[in-house]
Amino acid sequence: MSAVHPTVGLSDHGHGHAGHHEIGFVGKYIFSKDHKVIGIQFLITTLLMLMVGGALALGVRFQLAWPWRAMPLVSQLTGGLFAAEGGQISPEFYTMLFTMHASVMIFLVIIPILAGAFGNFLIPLMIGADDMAFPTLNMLSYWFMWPAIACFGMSFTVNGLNAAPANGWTAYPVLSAVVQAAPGAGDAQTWWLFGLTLVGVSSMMGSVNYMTTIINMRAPGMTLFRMPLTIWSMFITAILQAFALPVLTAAGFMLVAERTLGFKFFVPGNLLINDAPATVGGGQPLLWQHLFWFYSHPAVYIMLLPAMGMVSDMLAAQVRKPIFGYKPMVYSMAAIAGLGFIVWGHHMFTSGMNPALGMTFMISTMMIALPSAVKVFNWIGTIWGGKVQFNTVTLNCVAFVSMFIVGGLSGIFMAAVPVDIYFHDTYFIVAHFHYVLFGATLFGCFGAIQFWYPKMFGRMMSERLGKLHFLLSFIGFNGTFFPMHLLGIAGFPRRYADPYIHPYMEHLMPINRFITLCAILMGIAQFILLFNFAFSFFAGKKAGRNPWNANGLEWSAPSPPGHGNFDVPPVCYRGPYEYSSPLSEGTDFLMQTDPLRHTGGVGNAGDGHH
Amino acid sequence: MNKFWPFFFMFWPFVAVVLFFIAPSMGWWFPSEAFSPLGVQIDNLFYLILVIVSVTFVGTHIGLGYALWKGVDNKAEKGWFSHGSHSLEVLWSIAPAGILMFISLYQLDVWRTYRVKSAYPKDLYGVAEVTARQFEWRIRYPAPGKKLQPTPQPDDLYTVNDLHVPVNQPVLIRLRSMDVQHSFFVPALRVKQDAVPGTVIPVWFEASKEGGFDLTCAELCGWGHYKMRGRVFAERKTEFEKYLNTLKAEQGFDGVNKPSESGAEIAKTE
Amino acid sequence: MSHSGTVAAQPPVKMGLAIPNSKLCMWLFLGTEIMFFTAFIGTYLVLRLGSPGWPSDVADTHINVRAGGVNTFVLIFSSYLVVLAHESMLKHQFQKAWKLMCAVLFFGVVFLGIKSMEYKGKFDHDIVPGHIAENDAQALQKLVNEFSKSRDAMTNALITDDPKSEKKLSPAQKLVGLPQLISSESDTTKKDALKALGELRDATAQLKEGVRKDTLVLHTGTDHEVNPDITTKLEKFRTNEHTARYFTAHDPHPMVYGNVFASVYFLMTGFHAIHVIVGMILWIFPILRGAKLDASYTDWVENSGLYWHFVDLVWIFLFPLIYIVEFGSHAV
Amino acid sequence: MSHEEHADHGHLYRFIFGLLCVFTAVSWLADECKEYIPGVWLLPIIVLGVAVMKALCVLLIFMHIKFERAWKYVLLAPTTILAIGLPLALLPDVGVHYYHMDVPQDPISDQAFEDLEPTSDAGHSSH
Repeated sequence: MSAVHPTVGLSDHGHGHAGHHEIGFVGKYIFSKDHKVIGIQFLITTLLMLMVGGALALGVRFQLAWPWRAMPLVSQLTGGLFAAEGGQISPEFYTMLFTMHASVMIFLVIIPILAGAFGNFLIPLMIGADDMAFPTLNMLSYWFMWPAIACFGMSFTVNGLNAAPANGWTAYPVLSAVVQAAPGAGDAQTWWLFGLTLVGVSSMMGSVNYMTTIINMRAPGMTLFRMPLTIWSMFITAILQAFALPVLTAAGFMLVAERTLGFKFFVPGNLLINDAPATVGGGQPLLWQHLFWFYSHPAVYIMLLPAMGMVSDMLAAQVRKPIFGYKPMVYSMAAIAGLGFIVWGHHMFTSGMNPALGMTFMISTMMIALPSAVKVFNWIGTIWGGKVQFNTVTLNCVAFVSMFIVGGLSGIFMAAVPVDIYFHDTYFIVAHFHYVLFGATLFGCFGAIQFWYPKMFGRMMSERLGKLHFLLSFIGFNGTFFPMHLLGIAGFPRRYADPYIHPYMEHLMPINRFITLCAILMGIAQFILLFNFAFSFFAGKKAGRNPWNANGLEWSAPSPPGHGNFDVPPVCYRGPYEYSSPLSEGTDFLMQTDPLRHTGGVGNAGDGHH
Repeated sequence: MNKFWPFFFMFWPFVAVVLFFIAPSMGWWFPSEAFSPLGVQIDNLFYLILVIVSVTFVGTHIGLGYALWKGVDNKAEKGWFSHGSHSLEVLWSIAPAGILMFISLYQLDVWRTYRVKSAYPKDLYGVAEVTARQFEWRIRYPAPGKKLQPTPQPDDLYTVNDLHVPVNQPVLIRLRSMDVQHSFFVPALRVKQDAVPGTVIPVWFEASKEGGFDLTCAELCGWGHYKMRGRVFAERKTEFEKYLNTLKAEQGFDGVNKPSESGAEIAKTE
Repeated sequence: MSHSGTVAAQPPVKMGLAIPNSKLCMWLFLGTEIMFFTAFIGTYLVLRLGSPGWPSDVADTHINVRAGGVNTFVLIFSSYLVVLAHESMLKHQFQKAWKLMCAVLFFGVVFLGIKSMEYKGKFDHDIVPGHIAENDAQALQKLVNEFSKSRDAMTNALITDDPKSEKKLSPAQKLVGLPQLISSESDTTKKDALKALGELRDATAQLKEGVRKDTLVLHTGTDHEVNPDITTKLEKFRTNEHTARYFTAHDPHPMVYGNVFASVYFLMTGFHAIHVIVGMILWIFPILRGAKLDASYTDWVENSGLYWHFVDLVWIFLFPLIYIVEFGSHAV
Repeated sequence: MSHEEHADHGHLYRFIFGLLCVFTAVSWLADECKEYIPGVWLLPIIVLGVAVMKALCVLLIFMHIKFERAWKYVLLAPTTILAIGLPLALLPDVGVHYYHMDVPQDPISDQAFEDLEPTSDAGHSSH
């Protein structure tokens, strides 16, 4: 064992690199405590959930394109199980569809794929640790996902198959607090809240673990400013999660107590809702909105920052250049996180909030566009003058940047409060956040799957299939979501089962049909990804340790890394982005573990070698 | 073939811009021009931001596309070894900050007029109380010649989904909700305000054109959210008063006695 | 790994902080816990400030400041013991530490005991979220409901269904035959009980009628005391040996914003109590080691101690906020 | 993991424990004579001030924050800011009301509730 063993005396668990004790199949692949296996478990689970969420979205899209028409195929297959008589989507079911689409996508796909899958897989490998600080906690954080999934599943079935939470993923009281307000949502809404809590517990265990690992388990030489941006982003995400999530959990408990035990927090007195007795109590609906968005706005950055970090890493490797402005990138992520805590009110500009509060939130919201802009310019700066290799990874990364620009810029309309008065809760918002969450985050994830797949399984994914998947997804995606901006400008509100009963929206039917067709194309394209994922596992080209000639510590480990990750305990000598360095001869990269040419490490903005 | 992908990434922003240019003529634009002075200001602000955003969008994409275009072609042995530039970072921090600050300050006034009670127009006319419920708008007018009172009066007039207001007159509605949250949205007037249970929110607007405008709900309020369809009619004062009198004649009619013209007498007979 | 001489400086062996992972993790976890309780306490503060009325009279709320004060002392003392226990662990006086931890566990139980006595007081007065009448009309309606419920319970207990008959009779149907039953009953105790039931039925009917016709008032006189008609009825059925067992009506006691008050009270103290229980579970592990307690548990004791102090910390804020603070009567 | 720097604080701990008891007694006393405390805000300020002092004692000494290194600031500063900031941000919407609350519990405030009455009948001339 080397004198510079990275975790001597630090890791709470005892196993060293020598003498792997035998672990059975269940311990190795099911209830595994190995961060890599847990990461891959997360990845596969979230990809499956992605398909579920996508199917729910297609249900929504079908109704908007062909309202009250029986769904072809689906209605026959399920025997009208999930819909009203005659196989068409009932308005109740429509509300449930979009509620569950959002819930699944946010809580079971985006958040776990970033933090759970890539966070788990990459953090120890990239900082040179042999595992997470608390492997058992890590395993639990994965296995708490399943009760959450079960709760979400329960919410779909507990009141019969045609019932589910129908209050939107934001679950605004009074609608969500009084059982009679949303028929069919009865117990389903309560189960949904339990699911939310469990996802929260899972994320919380993950985030505390990530923070501890990143702070305390770095390899020798891995100073804070030598950490890859992925690690920075995961770290900042974990902070966001740790401090914002408990508030939502608390609010969730309050809503559950209100629904089931007669507590009063959000429902004011004397409301007459359907057949319910008049409400008593003096709760306030705005309280939930504040508590909810206190988490859910930072959550937007939880759903974005890790992708930003991963794209930075992939982009630098693919254009063979150091990242442009490493420290500004770190600081802007920190700024996004910091500002992210004080902008939640922009979801509530029309909610009847205090106008002075609205002004405050508007200014902070405008200001959060600034670090985002800095990041975009830095990515373009990174590409500038590089040697660009157009493989699937690059394509997805460039798509990330491009889509993020659109999502970020359309956000400015909503940040301007007067304009938001008109755009609030229209399809403009829908377009905006899909550009950020799908356009940016998911394309980033697609790239990351392609990029780190060889490290996960020791084989490359198919380039041909990857490019095809990218092309179809990209076209389908833009065809789906770009026209939604126009719908929003036309005043097309969200969450309408049949907008066309309003005369001013009648003429928007064709545009909706086009959107739905594009969405179907996008949905089909995802099967290519799944196929590629599975197919390459068996038939992909064997990958060596460092197929991308990248610098990070993870590429010095075997592919796939064994238990304990590194066969040679890594020592970090420089920053992760020393591509095309004049110091490297014969190659255009300098791995962080390469001791022979000891350089200063990551440069600051301004001290670059021009 | 190498140039395909840079071209691809430059092509779609071009499509996007073209789409935005042709959209108004295709009808994929605002449902109508804004028929309210404040709405016009909102639209102007929208167009201002649209211009700023479009320039940024096109500019960044040209930059991105150009960098890719050159990057594919890069014949150099190695990429440009640069860790960044301090002056560039400062430049592209300050420039957007200035633009964003400008937008934020520029719009404050509209927001203030729209929502800050002390900045409301002085000659507001309290036209009606609008109470949202699943899934309709209940409207309570004061009797002709009377002022709108916070609590229901015996001679109040009621309609559903049908709000009449005088044109060219800033009017105020008292917005409330009987059950869950709703949102009062009149696209043509660019008015949107949530109806929060337990709160009475005064909303003012001014219609600058006669006619009927769609009133929709913009906050999820249950399964029938989509069908909360109402109409706002802006009409000349005389017609508006005629409308109120008609309502009074209908609703004051007890089957035997037609109500007299003065609202005070109704109160007496009851 | 080859470390050639050209490498100028060997990187430091230990990156990160000079504290164990477990302690770091505990502190980070406590950070999340702070936010968790912030949400609750913040909710309480703003709901209270934002409500035009708030029950703060002890006669209404049955808040017992003595119990709260004693509990504060109990937690502070247990916190002190925790500190001593950790100190003993560091000094390798494991048996002393063991005893101290047992004492901590004991004080945890004491805390929960006092807490549950307070809860019982709340339940006895029906200060339970969702049960509290907020104005006179609701209070009277609640009174009628409780009278009816007691009457039905007593009816079902005294008049059993005919075992031969298939059909189940409702309490109202059973009461129809009450006069015959009284006259035919030979057992005097049973007879008295049935008579008492009849009185209860009549009282319930009277109250119901009063509420329906809006003639029953909750408060009478200039000093605003509860209608003597109601208090005598309550007193009568509570003291009557036959009805007392079934009679569950509470003194009518409208409390403006009482439901929100009870909600935040149970929410905050309830989640605090759950944390106390979790803390006690943490202490059980080293205690179970008994004589075998050794230095390997030092970190455990320190981390559990941090958690315990945090629980104490929360209570330090809950005590004045719940038991003492009054923001004055800003009702009108 | 050196515990030397806080090797023996038995004396200090005893002192802090005594201090905490005294503080508890002060808040209890404040409650006992709350009739004599003038103003609406003085009592909350006293008891919450005492609570903050007690919390500081526990945090600094019992939880060893006083003896920890600089990481304590990194951890506690943002937490404290958020913990204070959240209720403050809730205050303008939930703690005070910019618009009028409909208060069925309290008929008196219900009557006094509209300060934004339509100010004039301008433009409405049916007389």
